[in-house]
Amino acid sequence: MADKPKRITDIGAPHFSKFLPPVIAKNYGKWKYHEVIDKGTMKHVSETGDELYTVRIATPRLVSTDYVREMCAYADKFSGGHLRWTTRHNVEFFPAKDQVEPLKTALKKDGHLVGGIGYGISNVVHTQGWIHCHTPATDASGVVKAVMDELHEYFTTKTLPARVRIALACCLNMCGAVHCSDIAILGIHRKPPKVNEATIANQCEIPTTIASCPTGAIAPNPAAKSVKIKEERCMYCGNCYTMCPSLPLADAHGDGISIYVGGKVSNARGVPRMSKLAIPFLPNNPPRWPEVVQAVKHIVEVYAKDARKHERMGEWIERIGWERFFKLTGIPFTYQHIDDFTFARDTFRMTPTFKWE
Amino acid sequence: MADKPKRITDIGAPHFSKFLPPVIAKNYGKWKYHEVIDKGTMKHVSETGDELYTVRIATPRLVSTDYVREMCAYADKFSGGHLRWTTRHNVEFFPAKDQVEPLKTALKKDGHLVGGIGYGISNVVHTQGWIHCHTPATDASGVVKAVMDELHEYFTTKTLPARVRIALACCLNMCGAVHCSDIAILGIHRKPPKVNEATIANQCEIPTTIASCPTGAIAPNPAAKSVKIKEERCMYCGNCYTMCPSLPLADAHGDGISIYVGGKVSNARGVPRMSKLAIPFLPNNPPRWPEVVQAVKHIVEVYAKDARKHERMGEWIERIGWERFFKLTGIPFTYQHIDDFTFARDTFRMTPTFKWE
Amino acid sequence: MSKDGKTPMLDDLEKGAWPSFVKEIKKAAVKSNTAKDLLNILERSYRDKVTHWKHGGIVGVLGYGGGVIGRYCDLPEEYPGVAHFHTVRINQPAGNYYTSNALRELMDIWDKYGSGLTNMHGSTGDLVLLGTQTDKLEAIFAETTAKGWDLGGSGSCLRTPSCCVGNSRCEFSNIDSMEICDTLTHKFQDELHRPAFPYKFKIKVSGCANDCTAAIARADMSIIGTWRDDIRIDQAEVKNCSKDMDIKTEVCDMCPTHCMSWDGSTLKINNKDCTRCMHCINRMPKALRPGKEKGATIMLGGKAPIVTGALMSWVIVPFMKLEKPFDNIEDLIRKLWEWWDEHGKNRERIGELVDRMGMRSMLESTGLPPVPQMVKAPRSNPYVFWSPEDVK
Amino acid sequence: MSKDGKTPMLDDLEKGAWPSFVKEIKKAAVKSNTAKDLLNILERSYRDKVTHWKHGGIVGVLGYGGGVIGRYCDLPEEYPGVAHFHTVRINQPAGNYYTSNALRELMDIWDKYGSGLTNMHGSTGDLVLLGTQTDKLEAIFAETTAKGWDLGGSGSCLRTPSCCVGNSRCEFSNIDSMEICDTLTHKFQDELHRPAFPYKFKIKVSGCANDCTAAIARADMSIIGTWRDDIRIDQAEVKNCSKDMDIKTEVCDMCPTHCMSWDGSTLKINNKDCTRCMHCINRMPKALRPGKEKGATIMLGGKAPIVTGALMSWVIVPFMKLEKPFDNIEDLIRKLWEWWDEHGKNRERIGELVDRMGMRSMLESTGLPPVPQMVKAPRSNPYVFWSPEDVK
Ligand code: SRM
Ligand code: SRM
Ligand code: SRM
Ligand code: SRM
Ligand code: SF4
Ligand code: SF4
Ligand code: SF4
Ligand code: SF4
Ligand code: SF4
Ligand code: SF4
Ligand code: SF4
Ligand code: SF4
Repeated sequence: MADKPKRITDIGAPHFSKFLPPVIAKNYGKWKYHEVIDKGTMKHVSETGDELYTVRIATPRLVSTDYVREMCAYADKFSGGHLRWTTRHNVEFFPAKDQVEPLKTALKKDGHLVGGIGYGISNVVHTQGWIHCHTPATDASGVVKAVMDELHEYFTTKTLPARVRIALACCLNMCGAVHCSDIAILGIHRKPPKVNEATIANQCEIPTTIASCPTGAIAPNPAAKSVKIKEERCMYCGNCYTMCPSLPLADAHGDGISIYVGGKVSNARGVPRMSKLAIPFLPNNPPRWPEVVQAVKHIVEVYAKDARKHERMGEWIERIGWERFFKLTGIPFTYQHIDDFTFARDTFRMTPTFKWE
Repeated sequence: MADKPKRITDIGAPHFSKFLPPVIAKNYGKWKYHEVIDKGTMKHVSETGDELYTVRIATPRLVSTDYVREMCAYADKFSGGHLRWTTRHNVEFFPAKDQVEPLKTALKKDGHLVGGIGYGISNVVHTQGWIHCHTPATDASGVVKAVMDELHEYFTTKTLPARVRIALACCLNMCGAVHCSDIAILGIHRKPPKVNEATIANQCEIPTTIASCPTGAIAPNPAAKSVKIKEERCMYCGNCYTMCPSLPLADAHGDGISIYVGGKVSNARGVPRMSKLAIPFLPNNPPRWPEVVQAVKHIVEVYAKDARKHERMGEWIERIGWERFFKLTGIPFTYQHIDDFTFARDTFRMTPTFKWE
Repeated sequence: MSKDGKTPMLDDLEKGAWPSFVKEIKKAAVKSNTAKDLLNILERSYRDKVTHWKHGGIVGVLGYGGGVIGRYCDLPEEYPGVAHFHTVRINQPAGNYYTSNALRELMDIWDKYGSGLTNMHGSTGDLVLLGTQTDKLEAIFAETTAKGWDLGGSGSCLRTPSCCVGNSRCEFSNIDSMEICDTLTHKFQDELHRPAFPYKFKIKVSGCANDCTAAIARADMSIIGTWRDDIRIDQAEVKNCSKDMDIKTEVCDMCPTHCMSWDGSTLKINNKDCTRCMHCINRMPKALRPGKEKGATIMLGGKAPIVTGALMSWVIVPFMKLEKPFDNIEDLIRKLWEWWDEHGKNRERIGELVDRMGMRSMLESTGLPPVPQMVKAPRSNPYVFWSPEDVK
Repeated sequence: MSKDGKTPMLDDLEKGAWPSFVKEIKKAAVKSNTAKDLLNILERSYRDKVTHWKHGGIVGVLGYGGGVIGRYCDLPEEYPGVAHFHTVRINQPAGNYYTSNALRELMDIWDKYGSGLTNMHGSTGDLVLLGTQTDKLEAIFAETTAKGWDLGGSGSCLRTPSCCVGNSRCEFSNIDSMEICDTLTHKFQDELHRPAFPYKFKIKVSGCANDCTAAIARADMSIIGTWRDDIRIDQAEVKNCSKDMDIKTEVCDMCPTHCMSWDGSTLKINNKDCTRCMHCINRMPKALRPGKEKGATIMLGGKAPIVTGALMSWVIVPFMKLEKPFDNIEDLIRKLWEWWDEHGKNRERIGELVDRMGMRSMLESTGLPPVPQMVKAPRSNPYVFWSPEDVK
């Protein structure tokens, strides 16, 4: 680095005002109402009477620089050089009224999916998986692609009783924050870590490693300058592996996917709630994870048929009861569904009032 | 014991059939419906057309043999020699139709309170207190007497939106099972146990004593063959004292009463729920505990005024919200109200939706 | 005791409308020094604001491990009448029905050997005879058993089972709660009298979801009557009810599952959605009745808070037919005890054990299948255990 | 890599309607060997069903403790292109608005030094540049900062704050979420870049209770806009809405507090009971608007489940006015950090610390008063701690 420039630090992100479309800058904080025009288009109207059109498309999140340049090109042509990403990884353009249809036509022609607005399925919040992480129990992008290839019509055209937020996290760390999603696709390990005797003494601090296990499943093995795993205590959380690379959990047969349902974060109508276990395990079956795709699709379809308008998945399940959810979906109820973690008692049915099915 | 009779054991309780009034024996399992005639009288009608009248009175639960004989006398005169106690310690008689009024007149004349049926306040389930127990933080019978002297009209005449079940337990052991009562009066200690160095070595097994403490507040003190209390860790549960008499918690100033509200056990309309802390501490002020009496009365009156028909106290509070409960009752909200026990997280308000007051 | 034997604080509690326990102690005190000194030491507690009872030692009758609670005062010189003040727990008859004759026999025994004071009843359900001395216990036992009574439970054993009036007087009852209570009491005499469990175990039986024994809050095993078919409706009586009551507001709108509707002439119930909470039946007992296919929901684990926090019983069997000789429920209870015996720590209630070990171990060892009715909702955390067989 | 460099499994994921990440990797692979070997090693993972990434070592830029995630593959000989495969987290602008020019500048830098692949955005919010080598980090840093960009957070520090579009486009917004996000980001540059906390700390800002950033689930500090006065109603527009919508069923009946009524001509709201859940406003944005006295509810503690179970943020301040320069919220956050620094264990999130120590310690040290809005309900257990002062 010959001509090293002066080192700049701690400048933070650029202020957003640099990037706002003029109509937004002008009407900032003055928006009065919005109208959803179609699944990919909405209009916001300001107190000044100004209108803002938004057109949204799906992205794969993992994109090339050329993809970003392609987006920039649409922005330049139809949106005054402005664009944004949503909190669920969709791209939004802000065409003038007369540019809305030309933009949509161009996007569709290039194979982009216009949609994601209102009651349907928006993009899948997800994580790194086999693309970049050391702890995954499944891939992220591949599963999302397989699931959304099957469900993309809920993004572009089909509606549902309410929003259905699908998220995926490739391990229990839950970087996708799946724990409050209508449908959570969660990678899980099912086998305890295997101790790598060859490396552990060098790679890991034994006391920290032992302390990292929430269930006390790691015992010292001083003779070998290593540790022993009390396998029956392990809940495959991976916390030890985060602390000590010599305790990998990944296993082609043990790893796979579990499905949790009924979570949400919005406070509309009812408080945020966590997703609950629906399907304890489905195998990793790349490249298309057919079991996972079918399971998600099936749950969406049962929900679409049975839920009332505006009822999020969790609201629907609470109204009909979990016994009926299992009945309607045909998903078997197993030991795994019954909580046995620290706060399990709160999940026990402490009343004889329930439905027979 | 000269003429010791042959030893009889394991015969259990006498079979109830020995004690049933004939109309009950005849219509056992055939009852069709009932009608509440007044707060102290109800009629059950059988599929056979037979009628059973029940008249109920309050008892102090702690009674003399002569009191029981007095009850027997009423039974003999008005109820065919039959009587029963309810699960809340009231006495019931089964007069023939034409004996209902004469019985009630006789009972009232002798100062008994006829009532307890339907929507009001029935007898107070309670415990031993200073009458018989070694762990109480307050008395039982005296507090109950003081409270019910003030509220007895809710037993005999006044109605409430629904049943209000009051229970008292004189320590956290909760023999009165107050934890699911509309109003729970609970004796509490607020000072850690005082170690009786003189007796502990003889009276207690030190390791068991240390192990008995759920918070790990007891440390060994081997020098003194005793233990030390880490006072800031103690939650005054008394479990150590149950195991070791040399660790008394009772303290004239530290002990007193806390009030919990909104519990229930019936499943009608909604599931059973635990009582929640309303007033963290009121002093022991015998013989009439005026602070406790006023507090209970006030809560009952606010409830009576604000609740809807058939709404139990907890159902009412859940509808209006705890913020409004504290507002309406004027009870201050303190640090003590915020749970900090094992399952505290489940009580935190994980939503910005609440009422301002 | 105030030096002069006066009890001004307690005397104050003779006043007022509510029946007075002080009057009762005074009545007993006429005949019994024990009762007299109870009054005195209680006045002392009212002044001192602390109890004057010491930890009880182990006292009891031959061959029994429970049934008597030992109690000694801490000032025996000042209050010799209550130097010993043990209580005797007499197993009440199911449903708490008595005849005057039977009660008088018991009271006579108690005047002979005890303070003349009693709790009708203890909070578990026993008829509690309050205040006697160690040397009188065998005689009390002999005379009460001779009259057909036996001791109730205390210590680490089955505690005296109790029940609601059920079939004897209540039209809501779905099971014969009194017969079940009596039968289990007799089947389990050994478990009741000879403590061999990790800790206490309580059984309460309520004929319907109103739960008039508070079983769900207070019993390790709560047996709650219910039904499987449809609520029986007498439409004419519904109409009658509508004269005194706003059926829509008071019944339909308060139905937790919103499965009822009333159009002014016909009440409709979508029984598939009904959870048998009892509210509508409670409101219109003449018009509505539980269905005919009756049985019980079996629930496990209720208890007070010591020391991991209170538990309410939860569903372990959604529906069980309960008919004489009630072998099915006996069998289940014995299996549960076996599992608890094997895994429970000292002073660990069965509910706490399930909480510590998880439901799976209990279900596997009792052969009960997992069903969604056992939980409010499936787990939300991802910390699922897999046995090696699960992972094949 | 299959020996022949073929990726049949991944190729299959080029098909289908949903945008394909495989196509994207292939696009990048045209220019970048790193991207090419990413494709190959990913195909290998698809066959092996395990990841081929090793634990990352600590890599970064001078003077920063975070912002770069080190990553190495476990088969560097076979896949030399991804022997190093670090990611660089670029702090996104509040609201994720960009101009095409700005983005192109960033992309050019990335084509020069990295794989040509990016996540728009990471799940915390950063613009994530995927796949580079240790020796390129300083250059990337120099060039991006020169263009006005800085790194985001990683490690035990403040993570990159994020927010919803708020005032910029949303009529529901009660706070200037983007300005708050930007301001806090700049106030806390040191905390963002130099890990000194017990663990990570995330801030997310949503303009209303719809919580479009999922802050309650995902942020240690969740700032949620709300209002104190009455919902503004335009009755004429309500009538308009009633043409397309069954206001009673879809709005009033679904209001969680049942505080609305609609008689066909006027919509009434009992604002005293309203909890500002947003449902009615969501349904009728033309007719209903939040009140005018705007501010935020401050919530603490949200996080994923590692290792004591997931938490959602809970209320610590029911209402706070949030206006430039936002010193009040800065002040509160600094106090919270101080308390957390003092008491938190290594890798203990602030929510976990409150859970372990109780709310009292946190409230006392930040000076926040206890209020009922902090809890769903008061405690039900009797295990109350009393400080010696409480007992006088
Ligand atoms: C653009 C975006 C904010 C941003 O800063 O990027 C946004 C924008 C809007 N949201 Fe949102 N929400 C956005 C993520 C979210 C999230 C977060 C998430 O999904 O991870 C939530 C919480 C989801 C949950 O509860 O799990 C969210 C819950 C809502 C709700 C409440 C839905 C409900 O009934 O539970 C509304 C109101 C509604 O739908 O009626 C809403 C309404 C809106 C409105 C209509 C607000 C407005 O007037 O502009 C915006 C257009 C909605 C639409 O897309 O249909 N927005 N919204 C996000 C678009 C994500 C996407 O690409 O799909
Ligand atoms: C006699 C007794 C059973 C016994 O075996 O002794 C009994 C008897 C009846 N109960 Fe009960 N309940 C009795 C204790 C209970 C208890 C237990 C307790 O209080 O500790 C409960 C649970 C209380 C709770 O939820 O905290 C109880 C909750 C009910 C309910 C449900 C009330 C509710 O809406 O939550 C009903 C139905 C009703 O009131 O409409 C009910 C209804 C009835 C009926 C009407 C049933 C019938 O058709 O005979 C009986 C007369 C009621 C009355 O007293 O007004 N009974 N009932 C108990 C009388 C106690 C007393 O002396 O006051
Ligand atoms: C007598 C009685 C109170 C009363 O006035 O009615 C009673 C009295 C005592 N109970 Fe109890 N319990 C009595 C019913 C209960 C109940 C209610 C019930 O059974 O329905 C409960 C709550 C339900 C439960 O079992 O959890 C109850 C929960 C406790 C506990 C807490 C147990 C727990 O696991 O949380 C203790 C403490 C212990 O076991 O260590 C306890 C301990 C005690 C001891 C033995 C005190 C001790 O720490 O050793 C008390 C002896 C007092 C005395 O000298 O008479 N007693 N105890 C009740 C028994 C009378 C009877 O046989 O009918
Ligand atoms: C890149 C990213 C996923 C993604 O594909 O977007 C990510 C990736 C990792 N996260 Fe995360 N987390 C990412 C957002 C999240 C989120 C979501 C959020 O911030 O809104 C969460 C849930 C919210 C939370 O913070 O609790 C999240 C919860 C975790 C956890 C669990 C923390 C916990 O307390 O429960 C871990 C494990 C840990 O910290 O030990 C973790 C750890 C990791 C590590 C560092 C793996 C590890 O164990 O060391 C991952 C590095 C992967 C890699 O090589 O790139 N990540 N992580 C996200 C950051 C991108 C960005 O800066 O924008
Ligand atoms: S969820 Fe787990 S595997 Fe996936 S990116 Fe996060 S830490 Fe890595
Ligand atoms: S995976 Fe989790 S439970 Fe298993 S040994 Fe590691 S830290 Fe312990
Ligand atoms: S509640 Fe406590 S003090 Fe009262 S009788 Fe039971 S154990 Fe004794
Ligand atoms: S009272 Fe409870 S918390 Fe305090 S020392 Fe004794 S056992 Fe421990
Ligand atoms: S529990 Fe049910 S059956 Fe038993 S007395 Fe109460 S209302 Fe009747
Ligand atoms: S029993 Fe309860 S749930 Fe069933 S219809 Fe009646 S009120 Fe509704
Ligand atoms: S959180 Fe509220 S203010 Fe922010 S974008 Fe969503 S709806 Fe609008
Ligand atoms: S914001 Fe929610 S609580 Fe308030 S009136 Fe509207 S729907 Fe009801």
